Amino acid sequence: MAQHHIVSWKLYLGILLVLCVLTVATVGVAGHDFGALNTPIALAIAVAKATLVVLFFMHVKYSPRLTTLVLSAGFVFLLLLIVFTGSDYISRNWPITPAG
Amino acid sequence: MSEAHGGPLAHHFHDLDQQREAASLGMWIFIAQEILFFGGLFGVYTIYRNLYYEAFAAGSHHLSWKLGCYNTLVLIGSSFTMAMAVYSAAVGRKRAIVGYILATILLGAVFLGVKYVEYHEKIAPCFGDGPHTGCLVPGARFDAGALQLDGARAREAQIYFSLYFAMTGLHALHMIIGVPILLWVAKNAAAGLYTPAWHTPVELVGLYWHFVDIVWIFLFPLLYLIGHH
Amino acid sequence: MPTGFPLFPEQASTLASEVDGLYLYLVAVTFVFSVGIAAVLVYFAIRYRRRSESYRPEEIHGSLLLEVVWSVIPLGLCVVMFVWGAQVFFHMNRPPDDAMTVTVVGKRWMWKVQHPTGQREINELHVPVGKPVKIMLTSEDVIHSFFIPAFRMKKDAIPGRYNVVWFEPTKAGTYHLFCAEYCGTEHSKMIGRVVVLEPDAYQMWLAGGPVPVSPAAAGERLFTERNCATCHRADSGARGPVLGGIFGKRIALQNGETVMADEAYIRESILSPAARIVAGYQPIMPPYQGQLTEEQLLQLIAYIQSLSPPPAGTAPASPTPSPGAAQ
Amino acid sequence: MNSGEQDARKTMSSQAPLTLPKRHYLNADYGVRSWLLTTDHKRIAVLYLVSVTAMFFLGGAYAVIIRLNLLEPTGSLVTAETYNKLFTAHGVLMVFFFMIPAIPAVLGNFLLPLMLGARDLAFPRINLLSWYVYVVGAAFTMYAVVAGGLDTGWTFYTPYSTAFSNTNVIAAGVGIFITGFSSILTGLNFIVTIHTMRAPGLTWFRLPLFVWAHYATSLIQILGTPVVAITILLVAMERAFHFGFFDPARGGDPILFQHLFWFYSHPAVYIMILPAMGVISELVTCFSRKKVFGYGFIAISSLAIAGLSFMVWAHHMFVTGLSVYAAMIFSALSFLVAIPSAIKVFNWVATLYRGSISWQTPMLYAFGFIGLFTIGGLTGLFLATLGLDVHVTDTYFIVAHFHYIMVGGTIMGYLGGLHYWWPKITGRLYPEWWARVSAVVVFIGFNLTFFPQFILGYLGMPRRYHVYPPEFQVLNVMSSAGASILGVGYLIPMVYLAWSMRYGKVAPSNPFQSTGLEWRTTSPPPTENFAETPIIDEEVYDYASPPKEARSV
Repeated sequence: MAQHHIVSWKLYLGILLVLCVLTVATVGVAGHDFGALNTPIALAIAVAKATLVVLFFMHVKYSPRLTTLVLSAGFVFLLLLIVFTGSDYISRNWPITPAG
Repeated sequence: MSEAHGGPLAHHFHDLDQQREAASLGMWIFIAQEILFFGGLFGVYTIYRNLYYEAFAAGSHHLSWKLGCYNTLVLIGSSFTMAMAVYSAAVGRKRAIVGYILATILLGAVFLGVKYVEYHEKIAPCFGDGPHTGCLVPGARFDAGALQLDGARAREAQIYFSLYFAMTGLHALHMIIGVPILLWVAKNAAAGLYTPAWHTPVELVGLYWHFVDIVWIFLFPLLYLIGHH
Repeated sequence: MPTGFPLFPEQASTLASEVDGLYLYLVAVTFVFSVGIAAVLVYFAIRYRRRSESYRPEEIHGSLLLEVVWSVIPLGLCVVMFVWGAQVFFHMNRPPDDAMTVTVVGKRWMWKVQHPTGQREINELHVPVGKPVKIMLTSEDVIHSFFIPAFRMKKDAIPGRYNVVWFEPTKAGTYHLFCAEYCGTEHSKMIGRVVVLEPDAYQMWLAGGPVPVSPAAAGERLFTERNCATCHRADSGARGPVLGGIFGKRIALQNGETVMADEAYIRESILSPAARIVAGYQPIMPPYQGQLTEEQLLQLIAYIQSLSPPPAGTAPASPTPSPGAAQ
Repeated sequence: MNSGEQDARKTMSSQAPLTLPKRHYLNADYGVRSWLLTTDHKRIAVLYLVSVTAMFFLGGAYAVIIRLNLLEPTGSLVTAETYNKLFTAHGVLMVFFFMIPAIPAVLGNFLLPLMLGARDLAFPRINLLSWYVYVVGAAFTMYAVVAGGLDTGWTFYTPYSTAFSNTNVIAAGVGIFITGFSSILTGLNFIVTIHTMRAPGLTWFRLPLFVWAHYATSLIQILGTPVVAITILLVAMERAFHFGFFDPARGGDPILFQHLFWFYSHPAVYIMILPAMGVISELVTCFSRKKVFGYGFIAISSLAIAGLSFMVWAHHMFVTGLSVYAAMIFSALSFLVAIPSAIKVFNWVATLYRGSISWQTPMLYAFGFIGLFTIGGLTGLFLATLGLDVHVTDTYFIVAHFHYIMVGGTIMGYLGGLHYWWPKITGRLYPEWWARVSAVVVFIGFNLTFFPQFILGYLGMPRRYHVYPPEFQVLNVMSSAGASILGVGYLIPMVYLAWSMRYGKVAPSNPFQSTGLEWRTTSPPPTENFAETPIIDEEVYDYASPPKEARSV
């Protein structure tokens, strides 16, 4: 891991600044109403921040592919949980056509 | 956490590379497990937020986004100091490791202190004979009036606060667990156990700490910033 | 109810034969595969039994063709199961429009039944042959499951929700009614019987006993008692929307969305009126959470369902009983 | 082909009297401390063996009372309250404390490092920790059972569990929560070990299928268990602090609990069956003396099962009022997961073709497994079929189906594996005659117990019934009679295996002439497993070549 690739502390400092800016940005956009886009925007910023932390602070950018795979597995299965559960809630009240 | 040995090679590994690779993979798998552990809560949150959007927005408006934002910055800062601790280990600046880890702990303590203030103002009114004005702990003493909600909305807001306490509580618990581990690593660092060739425990506790940071990065907008302010 | 030693349940509804057809198909598949596999296994085990310790059989790595064949054939059989099963399932979940609605409330440990004509029963359900019956199902406490094996029909009764299921009895007789979802100590005694009567016997059964009050009539009485009409009335100054003719229609809401005025929405609008306000009205109705029983709610719904549309010119909208009705 | 011309002397009897190796893991150290503080994966496996066996017989004892009670329609042996606590305890103990750890934590723990040519698992101390976590979880659960019991069923359905039951839900929940982490730690250890500790030359497609199966199992343990852990935690919070999550009276949705619960608990079925499939793959190939047919397909099908198992859970919920559209998706995916299971069965049968098939005890269990798992799997299709599931769900059909999978599948696999590796674990042979008798008794007893339950279920007898209509009695009596035979079938191996530890014949290092690295060391193996790290230069299941003997330590 980091043994093979030491990231400069300047990069860390840069990431820190970007993260702070994005935090302020997420509060900023919360002050405006984008309608249906409010949540996607907030989540997009959060995902961007998390990605920066994962790639640089956690060195995934310089790690073996297996690390990425393990991490993605966690997120993919979380997504399965939410999407499949959500599919029930979204379609619960859809009408049943008189088929069958 | 992983089987982080105090330095020399453990008997069942062939070399330090193998040992490091195993420890790192173990930590990542632990983190994947943590994603699903918190994920159950995020799943519950997603469903109820969509069912009970207005109650969630009302509950969210009652939280202090300023404190939330402040804490986010504090935690990001602690992630930075943690990353610097790993960096110091990698370049062999042994005293800097200790300094950065202590800074990380300090920032973590600030975060927990702010969290304590937030919890206190919601929990304190629930004790005593009442009236329990401002009590936001779900249950019989929950003061839905503080949120200007009634009927089913009041119950839905209790679900919001149930999730608020469960999610932030579990997150805080992870930080509290992290502190003694950080102290242990700091102690070993002070004893000079970590070298550029081998400092896996510093890296692993760093991964853990960054993960806890990431959870908060999602919790902040999801809990504090529902609906526009 | 059968006695002795049955091996196959009675068929007493139109759905029963559909489900049994599906069942026999799966039994046939199961039989062919399990007997076939067992036969081949036993044959190989005897035919190629070890005769010598030193014999080393020739290596066979595998066969792509075989793998494809024994993946595709079961997949084909499964596709048939899926499509057929989904058809039957949709049929089960789509009550005919002319079905009569019977409400059933589960409570530990009994089934409380009310007919559209008002008759009430506990742990018994009388229905006529040849008439589709739609069951509106809910629970007062924990999850129960309404199960009539002879009709091949089962549905959970969930607190706070309405589930719908239907059947059309085909054969007069008495059948088991079970609770199939574990609900506590006396779960196995939460049972009853379904009595299927010939139509004239059913009419006689209806005529017997005290004169009942239909759910809609009971709902009307509740509507008056709770002063709902103070606001929900048909003059232009009314504070609440007119309820006639709204049932089953889509209604515009204040937030710009629309909602189907079904049982669930009416229930929500009574218990928690502010949740989804009809366009053009104020959230002034108090919540009735905890003030009405499940049965009273079902009666109010039946009443609202029974109302005819108001004369033209009055905007139809959704329910919002009066603020003065709070107790 | 297999003409009988060769001389038929058995290898075992042809050798001079054997003695146990001088040093092995069992005599490396003595005393209670040496066991309780061990980090040797083999000793930890033995600790698990003792614990899960205790849990198995305890859970079995509850089943005995349940079956006795059901002899009569009026259920006069125990009260309804007691009956409910009995089936709950039976389910909780068997699922969480026997089935899930049985094969991975006992056989997997013992064998994975051996099969990989490693000295130990990657994290020996975490391995020991997982056993302690298991014991603490078991202690909480046993406390719940002893101090008044638990009556929610192993499924903990809300709102019954959070607002109505007045039994020890929280203690049992905490026990299951804790035990979950034992399972997670085991899975984590296995995956890291398989990735990083393989001996030189041991490429992925040279791994025994037992290892593949455990890899797939570990994936489920890691990705599924945390979800049930947090769910149980929420149930405990709702019950203890009246936080609202799932109780409709608090605005919650009880169906959401079921989604979260089955997100883990359906894949958990595969935690139980996949390792057994791994065992069967080893047995079939070894006792046919022939490389397993379609190695790659069996290996990959394990991963396919693990992945798909996470997308089928709502077939437990077709009558809850689940959206019919969501139900269709879950139904379709449930059929898909049947295909990799079918592939395994067909490949095992094909392996027998032109083999040299021995009818030794482990193979008898493998035969039993294939037959019973086939029936269990096919009856699973009934439950994936939407229109049919409605009638049979929550009846004895379900009970019969999952016992065919778990008892007919997992326990057959477990016992088969235990016999197969018994000489490796203990250094002694089990008595073959008794073992064959017990395998046959288990098979007969099992079918007599559970086959009538399919019929009962289709007739409509709901599960978890303390009393039942009289027309169901004949089938229930048959089932109870079968259960008594099954019980005897389980007690026999308990006795002779215990006996053989002291009096059994000393086993050679490779009694069944298997391939696989675990047979290249002594029986029992030394603490460090191998005198020197093995180097693998041959393909997996190379039964065509003469067997390799252990190098002396």
